[in-house]
Amino acid sequence: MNKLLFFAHLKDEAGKESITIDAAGKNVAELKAFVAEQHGMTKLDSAMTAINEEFAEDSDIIQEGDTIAFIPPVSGG
Amino acid sequence: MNKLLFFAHLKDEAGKESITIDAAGKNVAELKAFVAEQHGMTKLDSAMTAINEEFAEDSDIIQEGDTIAFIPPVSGG
Amino acid sequence: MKFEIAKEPINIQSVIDQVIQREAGAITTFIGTVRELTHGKKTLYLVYEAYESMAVKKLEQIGTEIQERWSGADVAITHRVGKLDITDVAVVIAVSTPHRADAYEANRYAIERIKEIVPIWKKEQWEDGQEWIGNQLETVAYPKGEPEAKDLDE
Amino acid sequence: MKFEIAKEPINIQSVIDQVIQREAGAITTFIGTVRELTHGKKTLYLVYEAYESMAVKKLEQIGTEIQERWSGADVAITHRVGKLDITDVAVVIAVSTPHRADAYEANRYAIERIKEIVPIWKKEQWEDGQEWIGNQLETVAYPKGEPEAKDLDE
Repeated sequence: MNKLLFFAHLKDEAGKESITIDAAGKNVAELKAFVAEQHGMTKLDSAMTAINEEFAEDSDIIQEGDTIAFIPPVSGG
Repeated sequence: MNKLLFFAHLKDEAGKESITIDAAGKNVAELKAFVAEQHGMTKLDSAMTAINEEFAEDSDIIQEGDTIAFIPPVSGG
Repeated sequence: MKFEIAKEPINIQSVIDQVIQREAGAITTFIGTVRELTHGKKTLYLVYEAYESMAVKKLEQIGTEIQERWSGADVAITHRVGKLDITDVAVVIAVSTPHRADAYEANRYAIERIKEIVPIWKKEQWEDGQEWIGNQLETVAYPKGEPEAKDLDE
Repeated sequence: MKFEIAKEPINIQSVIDQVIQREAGAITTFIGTVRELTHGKKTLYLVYEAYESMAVKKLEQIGTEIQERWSGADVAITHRVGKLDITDVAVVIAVSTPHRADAYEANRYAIERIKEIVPIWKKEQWEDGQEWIGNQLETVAYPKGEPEAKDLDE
Protein backbone atom coordinates (compact mmCIF):
# COMPACT_ATOMS: atom_id res chain seq x y z
CA MET A 1 0.00 0.00 0.00
CA ASN A 2 1.01 3.61 -0.42
CA LYS A 3 0.37 6.65 1.71
CA LEU A 4 -0.52 9.80 -0.22
CA LEU A 5 0.00 13.17 1.51
CA PHE A 6 -1.79 16.43 0.78
CA PHE A 7 -0.63 19.90 1.80
CA ALA A 8 -1.91 23.48 1.83
CA HIS A 9 -4.82 24.03 -0.56
CA LEU A 10 -4.67 20.40 -1.69
CA LYS A 11 -5.33 19.32 1.87
CA ASP A 12 -8.27 21.72 2.01
CA GLU A 13 -9.62 20.35 -1.26
CA ALA A 14 -9.13 16.72 -0.27
CA GLY A 15 -10.61 17.41 3.12
CA LYS A 16 -7.89 15.26 4.68
CA GLU A 17 -4.13 15.12 5.16
CA SER A 18 -3.58 11.70 3.65
CA ILE A 19 -5.14 8.66 2.08
CA THR A 20 -3.81 5.15 1.66
CA ILE A 21 -4.23 3.33 -1.63
CA ASP A 22 -2.39 0.74 -3.67
CA ALA A 23 -0.48 2.78 -6.25
CA ALA A 24 2.40 0.39 -6.96
CA GLY A 25 3.16 0.07 -10.65
CA LYS A 26 1.59 3.39 -11.64
CA ASN A 27 3.85 6.19 -12.72
CA VAL A 28 3.47 9.66 -11.16
CA ALA A 29 1.37 11.06 -14.00
CA GLU A 30 -0.98 8.09 -13.88
CA LEU A 31 -1.30 8.36 -10.12
CA LYS A 32 -2.16 12.07 -10.33
CA ALA A 33 -4.84 11.39 -12.92
CA PHE A 34 -6.23 8.56 -10.83
CA VAL A 35 -6.36 10.57 -7.63
CA ALA A 36 -7.82 13.59 -9.41
CA GLU A 37 -10.65 11.47 -10.77
CA GLN A 38 -11.30 9.28 -7.73
CA HIS A 39 -11.19 12.12 -5.21
CA GLY A 40 -12.52 14.96 -7.33
CA MET A 41 -9.31 16.98 -7.00
CA THR A 42 -9.02 19.80 -9.50
CA LYS A 43 -5.67 21.26 -8.55
CA LEU A 44 -3.25 18.38 -8.71
CA ASP A 45 -1.93 19.47 -12.10
CA SER A 46 0.00 22.38 -10.66
CA ALA A 47 1.51 20.29 -7.86
CA MET A 48 4.89 18.63 -7.89
CA THR A 49 5.18 15.12 -6.58
CA ALA A 50 7.64 13.72 -4.08
CA ILE A 51 8.34 10.04 -3.62
CA ASN A 52 9.84 9.28 -0.22
CA GLU A 53 10.68 12.96 0.28
CA GLU A 54 12.47 13.48 -3.02
CA PHE A 55 10.99 15.30 -5.99
CA ALA A 56 9.91 12.87 -8.69
CA GLU A 57 9.27 13.01 -12.43
CA ASP A 58 5.96 12.23 -14.11
CA SER A 59 7.48 9.04 -15.49
CA ASP A 60 8.80 7.68 -12.17
CA ILE A 61 7.14 4.42 -11.13
CA ILE A 62 5.63 4.05 -7.67
CA GLN A 63 6.92 1.09 -5.67
CA GLU A 64 5.07 -0.81 -2.97
CA GLY A 65 5.45 1.06 0.31
CA ASP A 66 6.49 4.40 -1.21
CA THR A 67 5.12 7.51 0.45
CA ILE A 68 3.83 9.98 -2.12
CA ALA A 69 3.42 13.69 -1.39
CA PHE A 70 1.71 16.22 -3.62
CA ILE A 71 3.59 19.49 -3.28
CA PRO A 72 1.81 22.67 -4.35
CA PRO A 73 4.04 25.59 -5.40
CA VAL A 74 5.94 26.40 -2.21
CA SER A 75 5.76 29.74 -0.43
CA GLY A 76 8.11 29.55 2.52
CA GLY A 77 10.67 32.16 3.46
CA MET B 1 43.40 77.70 20.54
CA ASN B 2 42.86 74.43 18.70
CA LYS B 3 42.92 70.89 19.89
CA LEU B 4 44.60 68.44 17.52
CA LEU B 5 43.74 64.73 17.84
CA PHE B 6 45.88 61.77 16.78
CA PHE B 7 44.63 58.22 16.23
CA ALA B 8 46.03 54.75 15.60
CA HIS B 9 49.61 54.81 14.29
CA LEU B 10 49.66 58.61 14.37
CA LYS B 11 48.99 58.49 18.10
CA ASP B 12 51.82 55.99 18.48
CA GLU B 13 54.15 58.23 16.49
CA ALA B 14 53.14 61.41 18.30
CA GLY B 15 53.36 59.63 21.62
CA LYS B 16 50.17 61.36 22.72
CA GLU B 17 46.47 61.53 21.90
CA SER B 18 46.25 65.25 21.42
CA ILE B 19 48.07 68.57 21.50
CA THR B 20 46.77 72.11 21.76
CA ILE B 21 48.16 74.83 19.53
CA ASP B 22 46.98 78.00 17.88
CA ALA B 23 46.21 76.95 14.31
CA ALA B 24 43.62 79.58 13.42
CA GLY B 25 44.17 81.07 9.98
CA LYS B 26 46.16 78.14 8.61
CA ASN B 27 44.60 75.92 6.03
CA VAL B 28 44.63 72.15 6.49
CA ALA B 29 47.65 71.58 4.26
CA GLU B 30 49.64 74.25 6.10
CA LEU B 31 48.64 72.81 9.46
CA LYS B 32 49.74 69.33 8.43
CA ALA B 33 53.10 70.60 7.26
CA PHE B 34 53.52 72.58 10.46
CA VAL B 35 52.67 69.66 12.73
CA ALA B 36 54.81 67.25 10.73
CA GLU B 37 57.82 69.55 11.15
CA GLN B 38 57.25 70.65 14.75
CA HIS B 39 56.45 67.18 16.05
CA GLY B 40 58.57 65.06 13.76
CA MET B 41 55.61 63.20 12.32
CA THR B 42 56.36 61.32 9.12
CA LYS B 43 52.98 59.82 8.35
CA LEU B 44 50.60 62.77 8.31
CA ASP B 45 50.58 62.86 4.51
CA SER B 46 48.46 59.75 4.26
CA ALA B 47 45.96 60.95 6.84
CA MET B 48 42.72 62.73 6.16
CA THR B 49 41.78 65.65 8.30
CA ALA B 50 38.52 66.31 10.08
CA ILE B 51 37.50 69.72 11.36
CA ASN B 52 34.89 69.45 14.09
CA GLU B 53 34.15 65.85 13.13
CA GLU B 54 33.63 66.46 9.41
CA PHE B 55 36.14 65.57 6.71
CA ALA B 56 37.95 68.67 5.45
CA GLU B 57 39.83 69.64 2.30
CA ASP B 58 43.46 70.73 2.21
CA SER B 59 42.33 74.27 1.45
CA ASP B 60 39.87 74.61 4.34
CA ILE B 61 40.87 77.30 6.85
CA ILE B 62 41.08 76.50 10.55
CA GLN B 63 38.99 78.75 12.79
CA GLU B 64 39.66 79.63 16.41
CA GLY B 65 38.29 76.86 18.61
CA ASP B 66 38.06 74.23 15.88
CA THR B 67 38.95 70.68 16.86
CA ILE B 68 41.21 69.08 14.28
CA ALA B 69 41.57 65.31 13.94
CA PHE B 70 44.07 63.51 11.76
CA ILE B 71 42.40 60.40 10.40
CA PRO B 72 44.60 57.60 9.08
CA PRO B 73 43.02 55.30 6.51
CA VAL B 74 40.23 53.63 8.42
CA SER B 75 40.00 49.89 9.03
CA GLY B 76 36.77 49.30 10.90
CA GLY B 77 34.21 46.67 10.07
CA MET C 1 20.36 21.21 14.74
CA LYS C 2 21.57 23.32 11.85
CA PHE C 3 18.46 22.78 9.71
CA GLU C 4 15.22 22.88 11.54
CA ILE C 5 11.47 23.39 11.33
CA ALA C 6 10.37 25.12 14.54
CA LYS C 7 6.94 25.32 16.10
CA GLU C 8 7.97 28.00 18.60
CA PRO C 9 9.51 31.46 18.12
CA ILE C 10 13.01 31.27 16.66
CA ASN C 11 15.95 32.33 18.81
CA ILE C 12 18.05 34.23 16.28
CA GLN C 13 21.23 34.10 18.34
CA SER C 14 21.00 30.30 18.53
CA VAL C 15 20.93 30.08 14.75
CA ILE C 16 23.92 32.42 14.51
CA ASP C 17 25.81 30.43 17.14
CA GLN C 18 25.76 27.38 14.91
CA VAL C 19 27.85 29.03 12.17
CA ILE C 20 30.52 30.67 14.33
CA GLN C 21 33.93 29.48 13.18
CA ARG C 22 37.48 30.72 13.77
CA GLU C 23 38.04 30.91 10.01
CA ALA C 24 35.07 33.22 9.46
CA GLY C 25 35.34 36.99 9.27
CA ALA C 26 31.73 37.53 8.28
CA ILE C 27 28.34 36.20 9.27
CA THR C 28 25.23 37.31 7.46
CA THR C 29 21.73 36.57 8.59
CA PHE C 30 18.47 36.85 6.74
CA ILE C 31 15.42 37.20 8.94
CA GLY C 32 12.11 36.89 7.16
CA THR C 33 9.36 38.70 9.07
CA VAL C 34 5.62 38.91 8.59
CA ARG C 35 4.85 42.17 6.78
CA GLU C 36 1.57 43.93 7.36
CA LEU C 37 0.98 45.29 3.86
CA THR C 38 1.43 43.56 0.51
CA HIS C 39 0.30 45.52 -2.54
CA GLY C 40 -1.71 47.72 -0.20
CA LYS C 41 -3.64 44.81 1.28
CA LYS C 42 -3.54 44.35 5.03
CA THR C 43 -2.46 41.00 6.39
CA LEU C 44 -3.79 40.08 9.84
CA TYR C 45 -1.61 37.01 10.33
CA LEU C 46 -0.04 34.11 8.47
CA VAL C 47 -0.17 30.38 8.94
CA TYR C 48 2.83 28.37 7.76
CA GLU C 49 2.59 24.67 7.11
CA ALA C 50 5.46 22.34 6.19
CA TYR C 51 6.03 18.82 5.02
CA GLU C 52 8.39 18.73 7.89
CA SER C 53 10.63 15.73 7.27
CA MET C 54 11.14 16.64 3.61
CA ALA C 55 11.57 20.33 4.43
CA VAL C 56 14.47 19.53 6.76
CA LYS C 57 16.08 17.40 4.04
CA LYS C 58 15.71 20.20 1.52
CA LEU C 59 17.19 22.75 3.93
CA GLU C 60 20.13 20.39 4.40
CA GLN C 61 20.46 20.13 0.64
CA ILE C 62 20.66 23.93 0.39
CA GLY C 63 23.39 23.90 3.02
CA THR C 64 25.33 21.34 1.00
CA GLU C 65 24.88 23.32 -2.22
CA ILE C 66 26.25 26.42 -0.50
CA GLN C 67 29.29 24.61 0.87
CA GLU C 68 30.02 23.31 -2.62
CA ARG C 69 29.77 26.77 -4.17
CA TRP C 70 31.34 28.94 -1.45
CA SER C 71 34.52 27.59 0.05
CA GLY C 72 34.62 27.61 3.82
CA ALA C 73 30.96 28.54 4.21
CA ASP C 74 28.92 27.29 7.14
CA VAL C 75 25.12 27.48 7.10
CA ALA C 76 22.23 27.15 9.55
CA ILE C 77 18.55 27.64 8.74
CA THR C 78 15.46 27.52 10.93
CA HIS C 79 11.97 27.99 9.51
CA ARG C 80 8.98 28.38 11.75
CA VAL C 81 5.54 26.92 11.17
CA GLY C 82 2.15 27.67 12.70
CA LYS C 83 0.36 30.99 13.20
CA LEU C 84 2.57 34.08 12.92
CA ASP C 85 1.59 37.64 13.68
CA ILE C 86 2.88 40.82 12.05
CA THR C 87 6.65 41.27 12.68
CA ASP C 88 7.02 37.65 13.83
CA VAL C 89 10.07 35.86 12.47
CA ALA C 90 9.28 33.17 9.90
CA VAL C 91 12.79 32.17 8.87
CA VAL C 92 16.37 32.78 9.96
CA ILE C 93 19.29 31.98 7.67
CA ALA C 94 22.81 32.37 9.02
CA VAL C 95 25.88 31.98 6.81
CA SER C 96 29.49 32.42 7.86
CA THR C 97 32.40 32.70 5.41
CA PRO C 98 36.00 33.85 5.55
CA HIS C 99 35.21 36.95 3.44
CA ARG C 100 32.15 39.13 3.44
CA ALA C 101 31.14 39.13 -0.23
CA ASP C 102 30.57 35.38 -0.05
CA ALA C 103 28.50 35.69 3.11
CA TYR C 104 26.03 38.00 1.36
CA GLU C 105 25.88 35.98 -1.85
CA ALA C 106 25.53 32.60 -0.19
CA ASN C 107 22.83 33.91 2.14
CA ARG C 108 20.86 35.35 -0.76
CA TYR C 109 21.20 32.03 -2.54
CA ALA C 110 19.72 30.25 0.47
CA ILE C 111 16.53 32.30 0.62
CA GLU C 112 15.97 32.02 -3.13
CA ARG C 113 16.40 28.25 -2.95
CA ILE C 114 14.03 28.02 0.02
CA LYS C 115 11.40 29.67 -2.14
CA GLU C 116 12.05 27.11 -4.87
CA ILE C 117 12.46 23.70 -3.30
CA VAL C 118 11.49 23.59 0.38
CA PRO C 119 7.97 22.24 0.98
CA ILE C 120 6.60 25.02 3.16
CA TRP C 121 3.45 26.98 2.44
CA LYS C 122 1.92 30.10 3.86
CA LYS C 123 -1.72 30.99 4.14
CA GLU C 124 -2.45 34.70 4.36
CA GLN C 125 -5.32 35.85 6.51
CA TRP C 126 -6.78 39.20 5.49
CA GLU C 127 -9.73 41.07 6.89
CA ASP C 128 -11.93 39.70 4.12
CA GLY C 129 -10.63 36.20 3.65
CA GLN C 130 -7.69 33.87 3.41
CA GLU C 131 -5.63 32.17 0.76
CA TRP C 132 -2.78 29.71 0.44
CA ILE C 133 0.00 31.66 -1.24
CA GLY C 134 1.97 30.02 -3.98
CA ASN C 135 -0.99 28.86 -5.98
CA GLN C 136 -1.27 32.09 -7.94
CA LEU C 137 -0.82 30.10 -11.12
CA GLU C 138 -4.15 28.44 -10.55
CA THR C 139 -7.15 29.78 -12.33
CA VAL C 140 -9.19 29.40 -9.18
CA ALA C 141 -8.14 31.22 -6.06
CA TYR C 142 -10.89 32.42 -3.78
CA PRO C 143 -11.78 35.70 -5.45
CA LYS C 144 -14.42 36.51 -2.85
CA GLY C 145 -12.18 35.54 0.02
CA GLU C 146 -14.21 32.45 0.81
CA PRO C 147 -14.75 29.18 -0.99
CA GLU C 148 -17.74 29.43 -3.25
CA ALA C 149 -20.05 26.54 -4.06
CA LYS C 150 -18.06 25.48 -7.10
CA ASP C 151 -14.85 25.40 -5.06
CA LEU C 152 -16.20 23.08 -2.43
CA ASP C 153 -15.70 19.39 -2.24
CA GLU C 154 -18.69 17.48 -3.36
CA MET D 1 20.62 54.08 20.11
CA LYS D 2 20.61 53.06 16.50
CA PHE D 3 24.22 54.07 15.84
CA GLU D 4 26.64 53.24 18.55
CA ILE D 5 30.26 52.59 19.49
CA ALA D 6 30.30 49.91 22.18
CA LYS D 7 33.01 49.06 24.68
CA GLU D 8 31.32 45.81 25.72
CA PRO D 9 30.25 42.74 23.71
CA ILE D 10 27.45 43.56 21.27
CA ASN D 11 24.02 42.06 21.85
CA ILE D 12 23.03 41.14 18.31
CA GLN D 13 19.33 40.80 19.09
CA SER D 14 19.26 44.34 20.50
CA VAL D 15 20.60 45.71 17.24
CA ILE D 16 18.01 43.73 15.28
CA ASP D 17 15.23 44.91 17.59
CA GLN D 18 15.88 48.50 16.55
CA VAL D 19 14.94 47.90 12.92
CA ILE D 20 11.79 45.82 13.42
CA GLN D 21 8.91 47.49 11.60
CA ARG D 22 5.45 46.35 10.55
CA GLU D 23 6.21 47.33 6.97
CA ALA D 24 9.32 45.14 6.76
CA GLY D 25 9.33 41.64 5.35
CA ALA D 26 13.09 41.24 5.53
CA ILE D 27 15.87 42.00 7.96
CA THR D 28 19.48 41.32 7.07
CA THR D 29 22.32 41.48 9.50
CA PHE D 30 26.02 41.61 8.89
CA ILE D 31 28.16 40.42 11.77
CA GLY D 32 31.86 41.10 11.41
CA THR D 33 33.88 38.65 13.48
CA VAL D 34 37.57 38.39 14.24
CA ARG D 35 39.07 35.82 11.89
CA GLU D 36 42.06 33.80 12.96
CA LEU D 37 43.88 33.55 9.63
CA THR D 38 44.48 36.26 7.03
CA HIS D 39 46.65 35.27 4.09
CA GLY D 40 47.90 32.36 6.18
CA LYS D 41 49.06 34.57 9.04
CA LYS D 42 47.67 33.84 12.49
CA THR D 43 46.02 36.67 14.37
CA LEU D 44 46.07 36.40 18.17
CA TYR D 45 43.67 39.26 18.82
CA LEU D 46 42.66 42.68 17.54
CA VAL D 47 42.39 46.06 19.15
CA TYR D 48 39.86 48.48 17.71
CA GLU D 49 40.08 52.21 18.35
CA ALA D 50 37.56 54.85 17.30
CA TYR D 51 37.25 58.60 17.12
CA GLU D 52 34.04 57.92 18.90
CA SER D 53 31.98 61.07 18.50
CA MET D 54 32.80 61.37 14.81
CA ALA D 55 32.34 57.64 14.24
CA VAL D 56 28.78 57.85 15.58
CA LYS D 57 28.08 60.79 13.26
CA LYS D 58 29.44 58.88 10.28
CA LEU D 59 27.39 55.80 11.13
CA GLU D 60 24.33 58.06 11.28
CA GLN D 61 25.30 59.47 7.90
CA ILE D 62 25.42 55.96 6.45
CA GLY D 63 21.95 55.33 7.86
CA THR D 64 20.68 58.48 6.17
CA GLU D 65 22.31 57.56 2.88
CA ILE D 66 20.61 54.16 2.98
CA GLN D 67 17.20 55.63 3.71
CA GLU D 68 17.63 57.98 0.77
CA ARG D 69 18.58 55.15 -1.58
CA TRP D 70 16.30 52.34 -0.37
CA SER D 71 12.74 53.36 0.31
CA GLY D 72 11.35 52.17 3.60
CA ALA D 73 14.70 50.98 4.93
CA ASP D 74 15.54 51.14 8.61
CA VAL D 75 19.14 50.77 9.81
CA ALA D 76 21.00 50.17 13.07
CA ILE D 77 24.75 49.75 13.46
CA THR D 78 26.89 49.02 16.51
CA HIS D 79 30.68 48.83 16.28
CA ARG D 80 32.74 47.59 19.16
CA VAL D 81 36.09 48.98 20.28
CA GLY D 82 38.79 47.60 22.56
CA LYS D 83 40.47 44.21 22.58
CA LEU D 84 38.70 41.48 20.64
CA ASP D 85 39.56 37.79 20.53
CA ILE D 86 39.08 35.36 17.65
CA THR D 87 35.36 34.93 16.80
CA ASP D 88 34.41 38.04 18.82
CA VAL D 89 31.90 40.32 17.13
CA ALA D 90 33.37 43.63 15.95
CA VAL D 91 30.37 45.10 14.15
CA VAL D 92 26.67 44.38 13.71
CA ILE D 93 24.67 46.00 10.92
CA ALA D 94 20.92 45.41 10.81
CA VAL D 95 18.78 46.61 7.91
CA SER D 96 15.06 46.08 7.47
CA THR D 97 13.18 46.73 4.24
CA PRO D 98 9.82 45.80 2.78
CA HIS D 99 11.43 43.45 0.23
CA ARG D 100 14.43 41.20 0.59
CA ALA D 101 16.62 42.27 -2.33
CA ASP D 102 16.90 45.74 -0.82
CA ALA D 103 17.79 44.37 2.58
CA TYR D 104 20.82 42.58 1.17
CA GLU D 105 21.95 45.47 -1.01
CA ALA D 106 21.52 48.15 1.62
CA ASN D 107 23.34 46.04 4.20
CA ARG D 108 26.26 45.46 1.86
CA TYR D 109 26.36 49.18 1.17
CA ALA D 110 26.61 49.87 4.90
CA ILE D 111 29.67 47.69 5.50
CA GLU D 112 31.45 49.10 2.44
CA ARG D 113 30.78 52.64 3.63
CA ILE D 114 31.97 51.83 7.14
CA LYS D 115 35.27 50.76 5.61
CA GLU D 116 35.44 54.07 3.74
CA ILE D 117 34.34 56.85 6.05
CA VAL D 118 33.97 55.77 9.68
CA PRO D 119 37.00 56.70 11.83
CA ILE D 120 37.69 53.30 13.37
CA TRP D 121 41.02 51.53 13.22
CA LYS D 122 42.13 48.04 14.03
CA LYS D 123 45.51 46.90 15.24
CA GLU D 124 46.36 43.28 14.54
CA GLN D 125 48.40 41.35 17.06
CA TRP D 126 50.28 38.43 15.57
CA GLU D 127 52.71 36.04 17.21
CA ASP D 128 55.61 38.09 15.86
CA GLY D 129 54.37 41.65 16.12
CA GLN D 130 51.55 44.08 15.70
CA GLU D 131 50.40 46.65 13.20
CA TRP D 132 47.69 49.22 12.72
CA ILE D 133 45.79 48.02 9.67
CA GLY D 134 44.84 50.50 7.01
CA ASN D 135 48.14 52.32 6.91
CA GLN D 136 49.82 50.12 4.32
CA LEU D 137 49.27 52.71 1.62
CA GLU D 138 51.30 55.48 3.13
CA THR D 139 52.08 57.20 -0.13
CA VAL D 140 48.38 57.67 -0.87
CA ALA D 141 46.87 60.89 0.26
CA TYR D 142 43.19 61.24 -0.52
CA PRO D 143 42.79 63.14 -3.78
CA LYS D 144 39.03 63.35 -3.31
CA GLY D 145 39.25 64.27 0.32
CA GLU D 146 37.87 60.89 1.33
CA PRO D 147 39.19 57.34 1.14
CA GLU D 148 38.28 55.51 -2.02
CA ALA D 149 37.63 51.83 -2.48
CA LYS D 150 41.09 51.09 -3.83
CA ASP D 151 42.65 52.43 -0.64
CA LEU D 152 40.90 49.86 1.45
CA ASP D 153 41.69 46.50 2.88
CA GLU D 154 39.53 43.67 1.74
